[in-house]
Amino acid sequence: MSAPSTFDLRPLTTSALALAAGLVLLAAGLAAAGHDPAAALGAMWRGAFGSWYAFTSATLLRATPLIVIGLGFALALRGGALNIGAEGQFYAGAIAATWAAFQLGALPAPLAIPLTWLAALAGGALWVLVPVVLKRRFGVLEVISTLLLNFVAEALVSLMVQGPMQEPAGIYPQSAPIPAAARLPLLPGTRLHAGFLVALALAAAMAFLLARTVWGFRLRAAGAAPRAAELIGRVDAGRFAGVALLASGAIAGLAGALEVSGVSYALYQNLSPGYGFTAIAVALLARGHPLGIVASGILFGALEAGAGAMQREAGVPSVTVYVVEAVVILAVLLADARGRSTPAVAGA
Amino acid sequence: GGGGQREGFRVALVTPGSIADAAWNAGAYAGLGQVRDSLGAVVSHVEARTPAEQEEALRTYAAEGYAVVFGHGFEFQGAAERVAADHPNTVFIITSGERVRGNVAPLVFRLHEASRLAGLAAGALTRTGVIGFVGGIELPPIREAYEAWAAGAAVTRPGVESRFTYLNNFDDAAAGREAAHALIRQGADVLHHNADAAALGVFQAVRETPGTWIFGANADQAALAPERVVASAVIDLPRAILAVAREVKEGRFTPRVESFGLASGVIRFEVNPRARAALPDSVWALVVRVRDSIAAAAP
Amino acid sequence: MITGFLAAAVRIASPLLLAAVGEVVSQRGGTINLGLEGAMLAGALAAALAAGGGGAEAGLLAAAVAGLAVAAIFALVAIGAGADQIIAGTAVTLGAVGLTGAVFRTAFGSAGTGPTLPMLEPLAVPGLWRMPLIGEALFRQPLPTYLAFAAVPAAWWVLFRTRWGRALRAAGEDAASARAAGVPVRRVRGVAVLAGGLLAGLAGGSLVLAQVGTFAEKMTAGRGFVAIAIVVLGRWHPVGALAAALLFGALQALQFVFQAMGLDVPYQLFLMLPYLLTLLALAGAVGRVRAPGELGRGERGTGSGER
Amino acid sequence: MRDGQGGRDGRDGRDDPPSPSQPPQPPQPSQPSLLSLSAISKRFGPVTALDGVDFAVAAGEVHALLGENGAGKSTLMHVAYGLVAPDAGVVSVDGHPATIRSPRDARRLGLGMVHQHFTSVPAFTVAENVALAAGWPARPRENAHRVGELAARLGLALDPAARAGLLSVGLRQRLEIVKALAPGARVLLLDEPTGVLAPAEVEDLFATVRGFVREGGAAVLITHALDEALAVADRVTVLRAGRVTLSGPAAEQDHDALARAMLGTEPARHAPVLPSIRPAVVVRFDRVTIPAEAGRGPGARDVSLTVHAGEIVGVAAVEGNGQRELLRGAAGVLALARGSLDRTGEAVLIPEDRTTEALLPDLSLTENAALGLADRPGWSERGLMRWREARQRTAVLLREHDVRAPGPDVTARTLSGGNQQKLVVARALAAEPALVVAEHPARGLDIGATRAVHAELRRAAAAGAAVLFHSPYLDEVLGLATRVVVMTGGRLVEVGAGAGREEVGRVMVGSKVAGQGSKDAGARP
Ligand SMILES: Nc1ncnc2c1ncn2[C@@H]1O[C@H](COP(=O)(O)OP(=O)(O)OP(=O)(O)O)[C@@H](O)[C@H]1O
Ligand SMILES: Nc1ncnc2c1ncn2[C@@H]1O[C@H](COP(=O)(O)OP(=O)(O)OP(=O)(O)O)[C@@H](O)[C@H]1O
Ligand SMILES: [Mg+2]
Ligand SMILES: [Mg+2]
Repeated sequence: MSAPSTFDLRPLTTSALALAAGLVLLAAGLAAAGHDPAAALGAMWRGAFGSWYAFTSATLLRATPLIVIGLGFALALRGGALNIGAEGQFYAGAIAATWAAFQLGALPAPLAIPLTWLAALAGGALWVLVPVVLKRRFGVLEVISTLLLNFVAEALVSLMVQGPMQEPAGIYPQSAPIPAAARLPLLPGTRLHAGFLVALALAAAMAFLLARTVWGFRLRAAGAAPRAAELIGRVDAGRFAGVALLASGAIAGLAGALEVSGVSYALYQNLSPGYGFTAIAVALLARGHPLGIVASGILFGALEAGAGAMQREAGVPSVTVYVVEAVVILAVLLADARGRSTPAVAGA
Repeated sequence: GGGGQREGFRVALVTPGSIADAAWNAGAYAGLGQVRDSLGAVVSHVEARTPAEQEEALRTYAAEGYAVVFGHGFEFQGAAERVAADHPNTVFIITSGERVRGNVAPLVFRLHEASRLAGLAAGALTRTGVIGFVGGIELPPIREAYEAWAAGAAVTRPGVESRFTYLNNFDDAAAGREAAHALIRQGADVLHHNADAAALGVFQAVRETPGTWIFGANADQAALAPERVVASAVIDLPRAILAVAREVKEGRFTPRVESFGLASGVIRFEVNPRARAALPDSVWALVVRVRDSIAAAAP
Repeated sequence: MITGFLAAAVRIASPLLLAAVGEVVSQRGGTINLGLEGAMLAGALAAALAAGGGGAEAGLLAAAVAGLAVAAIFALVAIGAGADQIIAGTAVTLGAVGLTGAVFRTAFGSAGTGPTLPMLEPLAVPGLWRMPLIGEALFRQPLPTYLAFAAVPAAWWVLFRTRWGRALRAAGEDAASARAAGVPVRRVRGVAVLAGGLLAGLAGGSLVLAQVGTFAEKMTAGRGFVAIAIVVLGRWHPVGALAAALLFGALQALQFVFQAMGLDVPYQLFLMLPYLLTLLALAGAVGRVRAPGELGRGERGTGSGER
Repeated sequence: MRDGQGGRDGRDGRDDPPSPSQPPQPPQPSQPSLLSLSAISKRFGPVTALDGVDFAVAAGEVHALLGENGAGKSTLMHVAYGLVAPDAGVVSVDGHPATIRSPRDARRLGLGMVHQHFTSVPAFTVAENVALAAGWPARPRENAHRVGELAARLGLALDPAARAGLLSVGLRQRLEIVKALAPGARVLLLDEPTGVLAPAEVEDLFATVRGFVREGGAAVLITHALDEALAVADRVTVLRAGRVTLSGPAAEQDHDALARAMLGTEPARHAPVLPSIRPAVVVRFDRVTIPAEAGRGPGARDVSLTVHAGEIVGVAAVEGNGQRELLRGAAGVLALARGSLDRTGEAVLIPEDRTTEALLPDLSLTENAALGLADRPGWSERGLMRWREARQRTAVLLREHDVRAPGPDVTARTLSGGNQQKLVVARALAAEPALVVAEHPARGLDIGATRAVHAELRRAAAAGAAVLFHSPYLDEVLGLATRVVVMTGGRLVEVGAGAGREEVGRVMVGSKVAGQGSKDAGARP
């Protein structure tokens, strides 16, 4: 592609170094805590990449929601909005998709599935509509409003699985299994569902949108320098930020639909282990580049899949992987900062 | 399916949360340790919080040839059924599970039988006629425990008002404390809970409010407030897990709904000797009578 | 009834207030720290670890140090290297969740901390605590609550009546101008963030030592994020933060009262209530109030790194 | 030498080392120097900003420091004021070597500085800003009192309680001066203080400075206005590419000698403009009122104006008199409250602040060009960008408009100010608009860059565009415009065709007093 989307290899090397730093630190921590680092890291590798099954069903499966949500976060970011509420939008989308699946279960799959996606997109967008309006009308920072709505979404999903959407017997806090027509096809022999393809397609579409379309260019301009975009590009930067925020909410909602229709087949209260937050890191690591997000999403998917294996095989608590993720993010931030030229002094 | 049987008897546990919760997950993990020690099994544990992780964990263990895989919570039922079809040689035990499906079998804990006894005592104990319950998340066993507790109290104190509060998590102990205080301000003077780590705050509220009593849950929690814990509704998870694992090892296991109540000894009503004097012997006699009749009626 | 309700509101508010006052100071310098949740969590665990051996006061001290340490990592990346604050903060919180989980399990195994931790008992202010209505809420509280309330005038005084505070606010409003006036922008920002981390650590420690007497993984349950919302609702002013924290504490206490009243309404609606009303209050209150000019801009908004 | 900055080196041979005919002269002040800098060198990466510069100022003296953009003037002052650490050289105060590591050290030694850009914190009050700069304790009431007294003593009326951000530009500059003098400065460093002032305000400022040096102070004045320097200074020093090319008593210099020292060549005189009078009306304002943002002056009130194709209409005005609203209204980016505005054809705006209002600093030059041209054929087609072609077109644009950049792929941030502005102008004109609206198009540019931008605007007018522009420099307005109008207190006043500097200046300032009520809210009556 041309100038605006040239793919620089330098970020790749810094990311790799950051990952190495995280793993070295992990090994040191494990050794200090009396574990065998080699065994633990070996287990991690096997859990993530050790077999076709592990790669697809553990790594790529986990990567799917991270990639999708990360793409949405990046879209908002490049349009000038900071969406910290993907967790809530994910649940809103999951609720909407589950609801739609029951309404549409009678339809054939090629119809039912896209319609559940539509419902989820709408659900996610609706959930972020409040922050958009609060920002445009009252100037409330979306960082705060999207964050607060995460707490509300947690309560809402609990309400849904105990109330209107609870399984018919009314015993378990979960919905009934969604109809077969609304379930995503699986890659044979694995648990990887077609949602991964959706994530890839979305990444390609977003790369195209941002790099090649006039609209995408205006969005980036509005995000990069809102005043200039307004005065020179004659775009309403606030509106673009709002649209980008809405789109990112919708995309997080879609991730919720993919999780319900590809993995859990029912609505649960604990559908997400914090995808909304991890996805921020995924998007950052790729510096907002859609194709990079696919790569970093897979990396984080692998880390978390590996963490499971590490616990199974070496008894290392899987939460430890969060430390690795944090170190990777912080190392990338530090490396970026070093490479950045400082802006000119006041008065120069 | 995979399931090529490897050397040794292998048992795995998948918990939906951290094993450092001092309750539900911790108990299961302790059980796994006993399986290792008593049966000489090779054991493994993993924590799987989401449906995506849960199914993966079950499937991976099955593929590696584990003989028994415990899915520790009702939420594993669906995933286990999907996995079990491909792995007929592995036994999947779902604690708090729903039904038998091939090699998937539930372990049901009738903790509510003990909670009913707690209710009986609470009804006799309350001066205000109001009792309170703090739940973590409204899961079926938790709701059943609450309902049995309320029903028990209504026997000894007709017209008792029972109140409940849910926290929507099992971690926020400070919220547990505030929930308890709110119940106490509403007049509740006897409390019960099922909120794992968050319940530690409930005990704190009781410790700092004179004239209140509490009944523990899951483990014998008398130590948390030695003067105020009347009794605890206890699940002996290790015992149950060990029993099932032994059956499988010895080839005696047949898939069935294995339900543990007071009769089994897995569910117990542990009275705190230091607080026993709080209630007249007549009440204790009633509690013992009901306990025995529940145990006798058990299948 | 009312007395108890007010006391509950104050109890719930005080850790939030501690963290929020620290964050007011940090944000007045132009830095938004989403690592606050991580600093609280680290403070809570450190309190539990240290109090077992050294008593409650040692626990409180350890909590402050742990909060400081977590904030130092954030400051190193977000101020030292000028990286994006939101992302650095998210990462720091993520890391703290992982680290506290791992350390807690290593230190206490699956048994939890148990009931053995010494606690900070309520200290009654002689005479005053018997005041009707508010006596119990304001004058019979454990040490951290008094610390939280004392932090409000202290932060006000530092921000508005000291040279350092003025330099900090200048750095937060317009870094280039501050630098021209001789303000070492990064340094004052760094100190402000460290102070915020210290208070957040104390807030976490107070959950353990003054509220429940134990540690549980993720026991801060999002309080660090709520504290940030309180800063905004309190219009970046210590007194505003006090009002906002009390409001949130009252809403949360009310939520528990509603549940305890046994109303026939799904309890989840009550759980949402504090957050929804906070959003509403933000819409009503923030409108015309401006955030500090450099908030969240980091190096993008400042002049060169000449020193 | 600024090597490696593509194309810069060869510009008119101006970066040649100083010619031997003008040897740098060591400063020879008549009295001992209050402040002296010797053999100061400073590099920023590849850029040598200062290369062995000697400079001194004595008590009782105003020393003008001249030089084109980027010559190193500000850097030299920043070294003296502790904002920049020199690579080599010594700073002495009162004849003793001094260690100045921060503005605090500088203040302690009696230095005060008015920076090239405002350095007041907008959210702070006047008193708070002064106290911050002077390092006074944070006692609001006491400080307000002190600032009131100080301002009165300096004859600079300022309300200590007013918020700096709401002050008019003139008052903000006044605040800067009070800040510089507040700690009891003996040496005043003034970095382009007159750029934003009206002629009368410049007079006031110079009176203050003269009074200051009469009482034993010393002042350094940086300016681009050579005549100003000759009028007020006792000594002048010229920097070029980080070296001193001329230094000596002001009385011995003239305009041309200074310009030669600055640029290395004789500045070309502007070719007289022959406006191609075509009757086609491009914009017509009919009793237009456009409100200003809160606290930002009166806005445009009841303005009527017609601009024709081929015309260059210059708007003379002191900051904050409604010219911004007039121009942005014409460009269609501000809405009218009353009246009607007819425009035939497209308008483009060249905004005042190029870094935040005109450019995408972190994006490529191609993308920056596309920002204004995206929906034109050749740049995009059916909603899709044609980046390859856009890149080629940008390269052509850079070449044709003499924008010196390594290529269309570098980010706009890496360009120098002058080249950024040339890019902004090039992009605006590439749109072939019917109307070009330019706010202070030569802001911060040196003579060479200013000339290039003016030539572009003239060319656009000659090609049939209407040009409407504003500059706070009266000379720029008079030199570029084919017709001059004045905005004052929000109202538009036409001045006669032959009106000179004096007359226009009088209209600007005379009416400013009349319209002061609402605008100068910060001033004490
Ligand atoms: N902090 C900095 N980092 C990099 N380069 C700098 C910095 N400060 C100044 N420079 C460079 O040093 C040179 C001298 O700049 P300086 O600001 O001193 O020029 P000046 O004479 O004040 O110009 P102007 O008339 O435009 O204000 C320029 O090339 C400028 O880009
Ligand atoms: N922060 C910076 N990072 C990188 N390069 C810089 C920076 N600041 C200035 N430069 C470089 O220094 C050189 C001089 O910049 P400056 O803006 O001072 O130009 P100038 O001499 O004023 O030129 P002009 O007359 O065109 O304004 C430019 O080539 C620019 O690329
Ligand atoms: Mg310049
Ligand atoms: Mg300068």
